[in-house]
Amino acid sequence: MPDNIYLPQLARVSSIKEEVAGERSIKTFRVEPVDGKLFDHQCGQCAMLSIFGRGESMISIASSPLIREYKQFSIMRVGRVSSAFHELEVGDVIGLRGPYGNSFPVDDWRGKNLYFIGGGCGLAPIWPVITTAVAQRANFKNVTVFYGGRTSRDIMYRAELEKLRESVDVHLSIDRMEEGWDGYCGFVPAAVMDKDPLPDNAIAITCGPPIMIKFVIQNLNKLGFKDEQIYTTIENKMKCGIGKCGRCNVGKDYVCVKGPVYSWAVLKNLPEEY
Amino acid sequence: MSEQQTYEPRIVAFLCKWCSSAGSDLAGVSRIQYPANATPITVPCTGAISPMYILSAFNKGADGVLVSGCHIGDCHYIEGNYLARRKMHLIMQLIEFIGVEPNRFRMSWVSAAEGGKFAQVITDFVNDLKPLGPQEKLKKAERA
Amino acid sequence: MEKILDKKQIDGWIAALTAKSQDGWEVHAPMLEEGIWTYQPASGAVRLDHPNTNQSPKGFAFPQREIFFSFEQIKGEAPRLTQVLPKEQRHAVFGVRPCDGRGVPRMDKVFTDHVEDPYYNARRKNVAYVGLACNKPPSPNCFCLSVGGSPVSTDGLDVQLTDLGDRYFVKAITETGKALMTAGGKLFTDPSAADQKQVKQVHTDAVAHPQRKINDPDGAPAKLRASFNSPLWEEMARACIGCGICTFLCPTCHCFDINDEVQSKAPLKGQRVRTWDNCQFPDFTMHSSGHNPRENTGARLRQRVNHKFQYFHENFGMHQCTGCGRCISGCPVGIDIVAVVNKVTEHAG
Amino acid sequence: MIDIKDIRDTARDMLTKGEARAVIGYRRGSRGMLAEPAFITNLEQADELVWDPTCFHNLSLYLVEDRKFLAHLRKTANAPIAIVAKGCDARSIVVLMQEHYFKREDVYIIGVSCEGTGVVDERKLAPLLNGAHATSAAFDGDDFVFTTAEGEKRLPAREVMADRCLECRNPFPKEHNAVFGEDKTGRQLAEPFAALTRFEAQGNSARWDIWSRHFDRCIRCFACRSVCPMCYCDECVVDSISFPVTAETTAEDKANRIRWIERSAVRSENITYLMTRAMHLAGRCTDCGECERACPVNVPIRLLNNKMEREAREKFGYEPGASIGGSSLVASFLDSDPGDFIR
Amino acid sequence: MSKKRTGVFVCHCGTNIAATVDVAKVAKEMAGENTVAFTQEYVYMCSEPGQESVVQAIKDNKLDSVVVTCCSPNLHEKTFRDNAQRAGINNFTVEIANIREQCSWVHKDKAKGTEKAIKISRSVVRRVNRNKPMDAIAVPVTRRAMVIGGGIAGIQAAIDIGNAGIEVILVEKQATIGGRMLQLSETFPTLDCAQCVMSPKMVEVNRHPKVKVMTYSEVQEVAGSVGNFRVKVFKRSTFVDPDKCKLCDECTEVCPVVVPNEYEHGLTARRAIYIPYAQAIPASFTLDEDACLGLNPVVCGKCKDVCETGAIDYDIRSQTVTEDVGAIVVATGFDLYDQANIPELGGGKIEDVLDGLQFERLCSASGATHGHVLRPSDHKEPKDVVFIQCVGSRDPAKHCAYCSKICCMYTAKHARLYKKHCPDGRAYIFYIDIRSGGKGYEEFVQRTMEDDDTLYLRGRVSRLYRHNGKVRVHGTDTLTGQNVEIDADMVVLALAMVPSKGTAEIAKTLKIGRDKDLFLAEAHPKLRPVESITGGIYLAGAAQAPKDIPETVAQAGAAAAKVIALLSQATLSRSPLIAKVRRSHCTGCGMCVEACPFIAIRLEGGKAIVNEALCEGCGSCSATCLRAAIDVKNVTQLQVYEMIEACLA
Repeated sequence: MPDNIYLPQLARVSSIKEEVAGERSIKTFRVEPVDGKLFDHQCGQCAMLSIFGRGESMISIASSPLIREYKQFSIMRVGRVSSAFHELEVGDVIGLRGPYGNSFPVDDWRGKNLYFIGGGCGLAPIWPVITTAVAQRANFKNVTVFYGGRTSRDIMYRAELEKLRESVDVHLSIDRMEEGWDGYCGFVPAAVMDKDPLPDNAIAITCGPPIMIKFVIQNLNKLGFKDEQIYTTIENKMKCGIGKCGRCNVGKDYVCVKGPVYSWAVLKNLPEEY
Repeated sequence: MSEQQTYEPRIVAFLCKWCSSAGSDLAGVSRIQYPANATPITVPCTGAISPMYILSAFNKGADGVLVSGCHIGDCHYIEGNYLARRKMHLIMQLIEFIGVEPNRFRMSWVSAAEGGKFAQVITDFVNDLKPLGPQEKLKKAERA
Repeated sequence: MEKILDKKQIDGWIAALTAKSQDGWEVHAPMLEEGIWTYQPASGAVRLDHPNTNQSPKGFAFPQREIFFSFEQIKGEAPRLTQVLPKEQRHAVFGVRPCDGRGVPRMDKVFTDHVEDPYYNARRKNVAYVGLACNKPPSPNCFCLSVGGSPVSTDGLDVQLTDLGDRYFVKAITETGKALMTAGGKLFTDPSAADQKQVKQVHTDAVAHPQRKINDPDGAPAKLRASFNSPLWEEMARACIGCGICTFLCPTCHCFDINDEVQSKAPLKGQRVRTWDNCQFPDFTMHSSGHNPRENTGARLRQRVNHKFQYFHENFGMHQCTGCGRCISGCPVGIDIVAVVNKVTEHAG
Repeated sequence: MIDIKDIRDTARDMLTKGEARAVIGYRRGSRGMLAEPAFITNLEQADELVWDPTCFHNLSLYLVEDRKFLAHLRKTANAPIAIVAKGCDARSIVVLMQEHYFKREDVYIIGVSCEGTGVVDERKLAPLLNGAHATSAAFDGDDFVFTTAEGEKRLPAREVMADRCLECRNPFPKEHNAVFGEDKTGRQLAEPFAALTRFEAQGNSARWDIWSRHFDRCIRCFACRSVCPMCYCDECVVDSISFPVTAETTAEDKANRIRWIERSAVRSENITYLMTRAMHLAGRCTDCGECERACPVNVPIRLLNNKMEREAREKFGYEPGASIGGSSLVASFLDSDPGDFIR
Repeated sequence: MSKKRTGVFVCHCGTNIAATVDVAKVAKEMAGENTVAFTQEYVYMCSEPGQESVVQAIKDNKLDSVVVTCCSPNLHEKTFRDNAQRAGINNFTVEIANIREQCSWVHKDKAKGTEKAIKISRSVVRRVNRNKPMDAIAVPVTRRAMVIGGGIAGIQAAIDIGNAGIEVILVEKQATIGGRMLQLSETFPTLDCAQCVMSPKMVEVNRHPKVKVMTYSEVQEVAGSVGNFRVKVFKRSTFVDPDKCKLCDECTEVCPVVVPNEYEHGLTARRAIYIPYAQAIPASFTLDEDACLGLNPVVCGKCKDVCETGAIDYDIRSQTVTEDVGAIVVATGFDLYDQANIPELGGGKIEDVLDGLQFERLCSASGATHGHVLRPSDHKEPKDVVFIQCVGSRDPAKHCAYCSKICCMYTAKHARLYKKHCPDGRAYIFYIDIRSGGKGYEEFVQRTMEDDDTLYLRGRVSRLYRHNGKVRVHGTDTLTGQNVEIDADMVVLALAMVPSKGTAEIAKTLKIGRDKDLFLAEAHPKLRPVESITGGIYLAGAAQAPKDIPETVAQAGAAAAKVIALLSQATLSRSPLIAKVRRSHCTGCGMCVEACPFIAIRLEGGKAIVNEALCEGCGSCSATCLRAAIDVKNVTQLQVYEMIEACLA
């Protein structure tokens, strides 16, 4: 960690891809260091991204820890800083500091079946785990990805998901039927139920809109998954990233330090302040 | 050269589109020379000038702020300048009240036909601002 | 080191500290301006007869506004960042009440736990706190005894002064404190046995003075944890107007915001700035989506109280509150942290 | 003299008959003599109501909070809410109704006349009690009576009354459903705007010297605006600590909030904040003085509001809170408005 | 969403801009703006190659917005917007930065001029960054027109518009149409009879199937905008049914009330019931309510009793009529400058000192003296008559600064008419210089000087006063340097023309501007001389500036052509730059509703709602709203904020 934790490192945007268009559009940014090297991170960790003159925003790192040359972030346009991100062009320089927070205990999951359940922009925080699992395919047993968007146009990482099919099971869903759609039609929690995953020796990792997570967990419990087998991430408003600015706490813990990754066994006992 | 001579006040001039901006155009067509200190911002009507604009201009370092519009009775939008007259009276009083030189704010009525008056208003304003020196009271400090 | 300083000599001591030869301390002492006591640079005429200052001295190490760095960028080029670290200047703060002294180690915890805050550290290492024991509670809302403190506590202080009428009993608490006293040289005299006896008596009397009381401070963390969903929070926060008085005046509230202040858009010029923030403001925790984990004043009052009496305790083994009573006296609508803690803990059984 | 029993009876009566779903009034707080806002919803609580010289608060603020709360729950009220209101408070309620914040029938105003006195100024009282702390305060004719550890202390109200009350022209709540206390409208304890007049007598640079120190001191805790019933905007334009998000709110809306000033509590920003507030209160402020009382660093905010109030009164013949159907100061004009400052 | 790509095009305007503004530097500075993707400078941006290069640059650089830094937007905003539209850019993302009229032409110092030009340009670039593309609002057009003023200008305009098949309402304040021209005797330079020209026109307009004439009527209130005005007209009661009135004149014979006749400029008197002229249209008597003893049969009622056809009815009420029209022509004419302002020339108090119009009435066959020039005081033929030109005109210090244009001509005409009536009389004319531009005008003046033996004296008259039953005229002949003293039998003042009394009122009602001399202001002195600054309202005649009859008729025709062109369109496009409410921030306080001059905002469900058809985009609502919950599109508070920032960067 550098001497001045508040001073960001400069990073250049090397590619921009529009994942989802529209009012709440999502773009994926790949950034590379302007000089020196970038920090290493683990699956599930976040970084504080700056656009100078606009401010900072905490974003989960969407690229695999195995990739050291660049980091990737998928950002939905929701407010002041994210809108500024959406105005960036390739070659622009941003600020970056981190990594922050805890990570998914991927190493503990060796030899297990992994179920990834994502919705909307919730694919990004679990994407590094998915890509790591694919890269280290032999370390895990069955790997299954459930992912859904409201419409087919809201599916992010479309090409990457298609490529993923080569090595793992991928089940895509959309909320309402569209012409030419050959995946599942309905909400993600139902899509999961539909495939009836077995809880034995399995870990379920879910991320997405809060309401989706709630029903996914309910359904997983119904399927026999224990709370310890379910992992998710939460987001709270953050400013410092290091447990000092005082706003992201859930109970006594600052999410930027002790989160964002929680097993449901832990999270369900915390006050619902997220 | 003394500082007094080199100091050039920075003025933000809010001009209504129909009268004062047109009057300023006429000053141009008539080639009436006046100091270059005022940067015009054309708005539809003086009635559209929020007091926030005045405060913001001072906050951002304007040495003077001018609001200029149609004469009473001539407003293209009938009543905009009446509303402005009231608001600007209040803001001017407030600025003066906290001890800012009242000469830093000015309001004028300049019609589309008054090119000469427009030039005169700017000239007078610049002359009145020069002895006051830079406006530091309401200005955001460069680095504090 | 224990000494006696004639009250008339305090200006002399300050002068000695301020003198260039003595590594140039800047001395601050409470002064009454416009009806409120504030710390102001002191050069003379210091009379430490203030009740307590309006604001706590936390700003010396954690100012309301801190520039982190400045940035500049010409279109098409990479931004240039220039770190702005606080000026190296030593500050001696006089007349710090014990409660505010106890705020210091709590702030230290926040800013040095997990990762160090370079700005806080840079300032903190240059601040010395010259405390003043409270012979009697300066405010009707004092309750330091309830939160593990005392009117004669030396926590966080470098020097402790005790008012003995015409003179101070001066005690060095830290090495910095000793250095401060040494700078005063011959102004100090050795205390007599009578002085020693008197100071002991003053301290005993001070502690015996009645104060407001939190009934079960030790049970508070557990009881507050149990009362998270209590309807009392909303009821007690009915009058809360969501202003920042309680936190801005508090000696231990440390929440902050970070913003970019832009002077020029093209070429870009500006600074990244930290400012105090306040957990009672509605947008403190509000997500961009509009979702707010602490949506109402009840949740926000609970956050303030729990932070002080539960979360901090769970993390650092001590209450974050030092009992200065500022939030009580300052609240325009009578929200009273003592009454709140008592009520919640009573209801929790 | 107001008998508190009358107020309590009214409150009880309203609640019993279901004519009010709550009564907002004052009760004794936990801090010495000070009263605090109370939200009475059951009969027993009605006995907690007090009326004394520490009933500072302009409770109409809580009518605003109530409406916001109902809006948040998407509920409509089933009965009016009753509120204890002094002269200035009642005028605030009128302004709020003038601005359609709620309807007349939504509120039951229990008016209380300040008669010949008003509320106490703690800052004036403290030196007169010689370090003692009062545990209660009471009206008694033209005097206030305080209880301290050293016994009872009687002081002429004029010596310890808040300036706003001394200068008050209308201590009687004209708009009311029930009212207690004598109508002493027109009582002249001090010249209206006396403090303002004194302040204005100083020259430009003297005024700046004073104001610049005040502006430097402001810590932007926003107590002034939080305590103000007129500052009911969901988002303050000048420096907001809230942002209303609805389904229609776009990312662009959120991204494009204007930063008129920075968050930093530095002089220039504090000035812009306080001046904007004064502008926005012009014609709306009824001089309840709560902003000044709440200010933890003693910025004389009332002077700014008074200045606007006097300009409105003298130049535009405008009295805030005079009538529910009245026009608003800055959205109206007269042909006779002064224009001699315009070149 | 991605960043705006703005192109900045800096025009040299030959040397008009480039001489005092470093255009290259302006372009370079603008290139440093975040949203600027392209900059270019060119000698004449508005020229064909200039415009073509803009189109090309837009296409080549995928620009989505354009700033042209050049002359006033009043000149070329439309040009550049249309041009950019050719390249596929929305009109409303093109803005002009005015660095000519407001900068290069008024500053000599190049460094300072450049600095200001940069600030102006930068502020517009920042504004454009927030401009939203939008489409003009299409509004249907009311295919009817109104002409205000029934003089020659109004009559001509009404006939021309009516001839195009468009319904016209001609509103006249007086009891008859005809205006000033009907009061003239003969007209220069042909000396043909004014009434002989005028009467057929009056009849034509009155009988025109498409024209509705409303006399004795005044415009009270105008709402709406171009294409759709709603006009309230107050029609005063004449208490006489024109259809029944047989013009028998018996009513006037019995009427006991005598008042000065304003149609004869007080040279004669009339009764309370009267007809202005024999040729009046409508051909009907009018009962002057103010003069009448009370419209009460108990008090008087003589006229009613005597009227055989029962045309007189005291119960006919004045009424307000609402008319929907798409366009309005204002032709409210002129008055003469008030003599009371000129005490040194008698101040209107000397009986034998007349103004030009009074003299016209004296000469007119239908006038008080049936065409005999007799002086008012003793009804004798005046032998020495002094005509004074430029009375009140060309005197910026004391009176009107402008030249009234027609006085030289009509004074010459007056002299000739006088000589025709009194061949042995002497006519003197005081003048400053003679302005006789116009077909046949100079020859007319020459003939007056030479053939009619009129004495032209170059100089001003300093004083007039009564002296031994005559009027003593003190003047100077500047050619000889001699003081001149004439004891005149009659003096005729060529008083300055001023806008008619109702003009100020009508300008206010119609929201159209007036110039420094209080005449109605045209939208552009050269390019839009018959349009007012408000769309759909056109100007004709002497209300716009002093002018003679042929010029008036020409302008009336031009205004009519404009109206016809406007009303030939099926729909009009309205500016979409109107107010928009941010509902999340609106608390429904209603201040905007109160501030709106156009009654375009209402409260509904606790929120303000803008009526797009009525909003004119003035922004009064936005400046009044305390919570920035209402903004004018493309002139939002955010945009102004950023412009302020740009000006002070």
